[in-house]
Amino acid sequence: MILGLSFPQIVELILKVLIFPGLAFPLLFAMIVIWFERKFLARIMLRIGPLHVGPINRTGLFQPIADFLKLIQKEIIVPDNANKFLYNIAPIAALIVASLSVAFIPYALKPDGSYWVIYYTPLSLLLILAIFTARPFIMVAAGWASNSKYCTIGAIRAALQLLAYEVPIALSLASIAIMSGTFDLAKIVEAQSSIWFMILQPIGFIVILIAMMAELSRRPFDIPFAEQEVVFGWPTEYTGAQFALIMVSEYFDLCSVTSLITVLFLGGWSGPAIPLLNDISPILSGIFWFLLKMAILTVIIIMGRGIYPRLRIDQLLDAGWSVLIPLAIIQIIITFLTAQWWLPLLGGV
Amino acid sequence: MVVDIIRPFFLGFYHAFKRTFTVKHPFVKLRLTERYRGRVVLNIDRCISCRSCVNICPNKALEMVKFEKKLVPQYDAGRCCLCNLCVEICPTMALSMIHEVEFSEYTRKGFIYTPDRFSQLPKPIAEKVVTVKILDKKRGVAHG
Amino acid sequence: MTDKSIEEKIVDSVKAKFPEDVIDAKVQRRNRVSISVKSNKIYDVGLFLRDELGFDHIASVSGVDYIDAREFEVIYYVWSMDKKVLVGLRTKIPRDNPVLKSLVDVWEGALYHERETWEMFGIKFEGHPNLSLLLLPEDWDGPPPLRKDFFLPETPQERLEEKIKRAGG
Amino acid sequence: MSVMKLSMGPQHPITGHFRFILDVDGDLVLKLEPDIGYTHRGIEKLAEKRTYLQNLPVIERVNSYCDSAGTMLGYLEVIEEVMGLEVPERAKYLRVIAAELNRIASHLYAASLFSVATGLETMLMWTINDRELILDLLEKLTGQRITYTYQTIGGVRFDMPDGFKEEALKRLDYLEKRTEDYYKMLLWNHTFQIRTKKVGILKPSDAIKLGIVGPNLRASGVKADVRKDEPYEVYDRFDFSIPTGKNGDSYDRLEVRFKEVEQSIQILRQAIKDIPKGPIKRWAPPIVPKGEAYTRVEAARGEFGYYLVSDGTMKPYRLKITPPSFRNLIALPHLCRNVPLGDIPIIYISLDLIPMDVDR
Repeated sequence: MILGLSFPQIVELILKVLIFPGLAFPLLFAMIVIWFERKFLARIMLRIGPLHVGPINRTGLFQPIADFLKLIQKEIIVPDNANKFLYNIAPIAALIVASLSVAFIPYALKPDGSYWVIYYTPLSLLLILAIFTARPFIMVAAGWASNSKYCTIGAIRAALQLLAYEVPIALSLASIAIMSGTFDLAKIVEAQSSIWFMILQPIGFIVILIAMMAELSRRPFDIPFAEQEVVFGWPTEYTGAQFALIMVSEYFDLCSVTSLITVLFLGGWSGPAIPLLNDISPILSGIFWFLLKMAILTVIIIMGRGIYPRLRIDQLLDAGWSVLIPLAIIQIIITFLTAQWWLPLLGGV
Repeated sequence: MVVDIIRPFFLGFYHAFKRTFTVKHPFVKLRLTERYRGRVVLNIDRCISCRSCVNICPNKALEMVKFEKKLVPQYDAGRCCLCNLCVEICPTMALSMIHEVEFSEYTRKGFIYTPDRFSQLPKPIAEKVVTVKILDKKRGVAHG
Repeated sequence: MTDKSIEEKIVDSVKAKFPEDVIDAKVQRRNRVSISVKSNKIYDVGLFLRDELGFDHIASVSGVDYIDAREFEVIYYVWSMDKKVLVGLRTKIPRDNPVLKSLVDVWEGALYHERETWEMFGIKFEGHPNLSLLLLPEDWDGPPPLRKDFFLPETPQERLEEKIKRAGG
Repeated sequence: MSVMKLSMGPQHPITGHFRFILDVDGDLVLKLEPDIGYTHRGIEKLAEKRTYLQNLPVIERVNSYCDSAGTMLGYLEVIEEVMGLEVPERAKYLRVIAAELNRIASHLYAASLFSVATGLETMLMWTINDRELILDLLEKLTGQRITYTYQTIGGVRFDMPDGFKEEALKRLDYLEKRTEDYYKMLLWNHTFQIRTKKVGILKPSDAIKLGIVGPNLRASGVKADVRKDEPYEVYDRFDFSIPTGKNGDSYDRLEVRFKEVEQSIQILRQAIKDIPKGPIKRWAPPIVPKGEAYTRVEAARGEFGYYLVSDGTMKPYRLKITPPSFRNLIALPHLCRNVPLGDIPIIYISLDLIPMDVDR
């Protein structure tokens, strides 16, 4: 007994923190998604993509690792007159903030009725919202600390973008909270055991998908990074390992965002039991469904980069305030008005 | 409007499963067309040391040097613009264009082809060769 | 009177308007008219061409260095959108004192053309808003490069000789 | 906040070999001052040191990676006008074929750059891939992919190879079919439309006043094309139209280019069908008689003007080249007044300025 935990509990905790959904999972997710993104976009563009690195011939599976190894070998350059403390702390802070939200997302249901989650709290939805909001401040700090004009413009754009997506996200989450009557992500999943919120709240789903793409700065909303306008936005001056950390944190964020949408709208781990996996443990079956839903969402989010041109910042703000927010409010109103029909459909609450 | 937003999504997805037509260059080589101008090669026996090629060269890529008791041109591939003027003006057809395209050197001096090197033909390509016709089939251009 | 072509009409009207200042005006071929004027009157002729005859589309401003005659020739090529005629408005200025009134007020498009002519020939355009180096590097200190007395070294030997000559002279 | 000076380029993802000095206030660009000359090679001076024949490969490098056949055509026109040389019929057709193929390649390249400026890399690869088809064709005809040195004084240097006609027609068919995908992916893409429509509007009166040429002028609604106004080579024998835009915005400038590709395909089909048999070259003396001429040709980016003064020797006394991009450059500071920073790349690329072409 250590800290009031029994031995199997400690093993489980270590498993959660280090393997899934802790440290190893976002890293593996980032690696696979970076590879997939490069390969898939290359195929859309009728190119081949990475080819040579990796175990299977002509797939380039280990290209992200090779890139990472190359990047950490490079010299770290700090620009003159930069605010050294903020400049150096920003990539680490970005990584920490990006990986933090994974800790509160339940990934599967254990046979004993508790959840596969690193830290269980009934207010997890609010916590994750708070974590997402913290991210642009790191961008602004990093952009300002770089002492470069392009970085400053990129940072200001990131801050402006926050105004566009933050309110629609909050409103859509409110709609979910109203429907399920709780801020607990695990309870929200259980409420969807018979029907997904994606079907009950299609408008809210579209709103949150678009707003989350803006939150992730994926094209068509990659305005803070707009290469053709501001070179690379706020991380322009970063080199080597710091740049690698920033890039990895982007994909950690993608991981937590797709997890969150899966939990909120796609019924989390719910799905028919897979025979082979279920025999080992029902947790694995839940994780399988969870990952499958995440993968589909990831493909949709990645596709944006291959098919849409980038929007301008004022167009995004316009879209955020005059399209997404009204839609989110309409969704809330519909949720209230149709309460009598959907309430019997929900389970668990 | 909604159609215009969604249509590229399906179009892009459709293209993801089309065949690419990249030539994986170092492993597979593209067969160049008959007329392709790679670099100039000299036939020393035919050269009559008339200097026509040196005079016509717009970039001063050719220069007369002594080689085996005879004045013959020396070639600087770094200056050559592959315009074919020297080949056309040569009265004895001592100069001709070959399909060699891969020439890279570590120094600028390495580009200077002394007459013996200038007159050597490159080794024939032994690797896999792809022709434009095969590529066209991949692209969906060919109709038979 | 026989039917006159549109080019001949242009020549006649310019000659009638500026009988003393037009040195030579002729039809070169179809769609081409050449008008040679005195350098002090080029602004007025340009204004007349634009306003009265409808030559509105500036095509090119070119300088030629006639070193034997010790003079520069400046030629404004202007196209007329409705007449489909290109007129070459040319004037000669002395090589020692190359000053000309700028025609940017007449044809706004001549802005960069005149700047280029200034840096390449050293012809000063009076009234031009911004006569600074356009194509040449910022630290250019040599003579205007398109003048005939500017020697362009191409091979390394020529470059070395030029360097020695400049250092010595 | 005070006005910030921002130096964009020459090391910047979109500007190429240009530098723009921007006055930025927040996200608004108040003024743009182009700084050019990074690729200045002094071709006008080089031409004075070389004979007319040696100038061929030099002149085509004014605008080499996009439109060298169209560039070269003007140079040959001006020499042949001073000489009074009549080119054989077949050579005229071959020149037109090379120039029109090059126009298609150049417009596809422009479209690819345009889509990059808006952030859509997919169209970059698609159009570059299909440009490759045209380059293959040109390689078969001329022996090179980018700088052809194909046309020469008095004709062309090589005849049409065997099987060229069939291959060309096949590829043109494919390209015409493929254009539909471009429209679906790029031009009809709603995101692209809201990004480029009403951006950088160039009024017809301003366009004429500033001396804008080529597709940029036609996108503003002015019907002006040297191929129609004073037909050179054999352009008067072909049936084609001049596409014009309505609003003169960035979207129209791209659409006009796509429509011009379609017209070029029409011209090519007619040229390949009608091409007569006969010699491809007439002997031309190396010395050009005393005289001068100014010729204009319609290259892909617009009107190329060549002014030649010959003093009766083997070398030109003065060769003035007025490339279209140099004339279109003035539109950039004109359009980039009080526009958002995000629109700068779109306006710049929509004008299709090529740094090599501007600097010569």
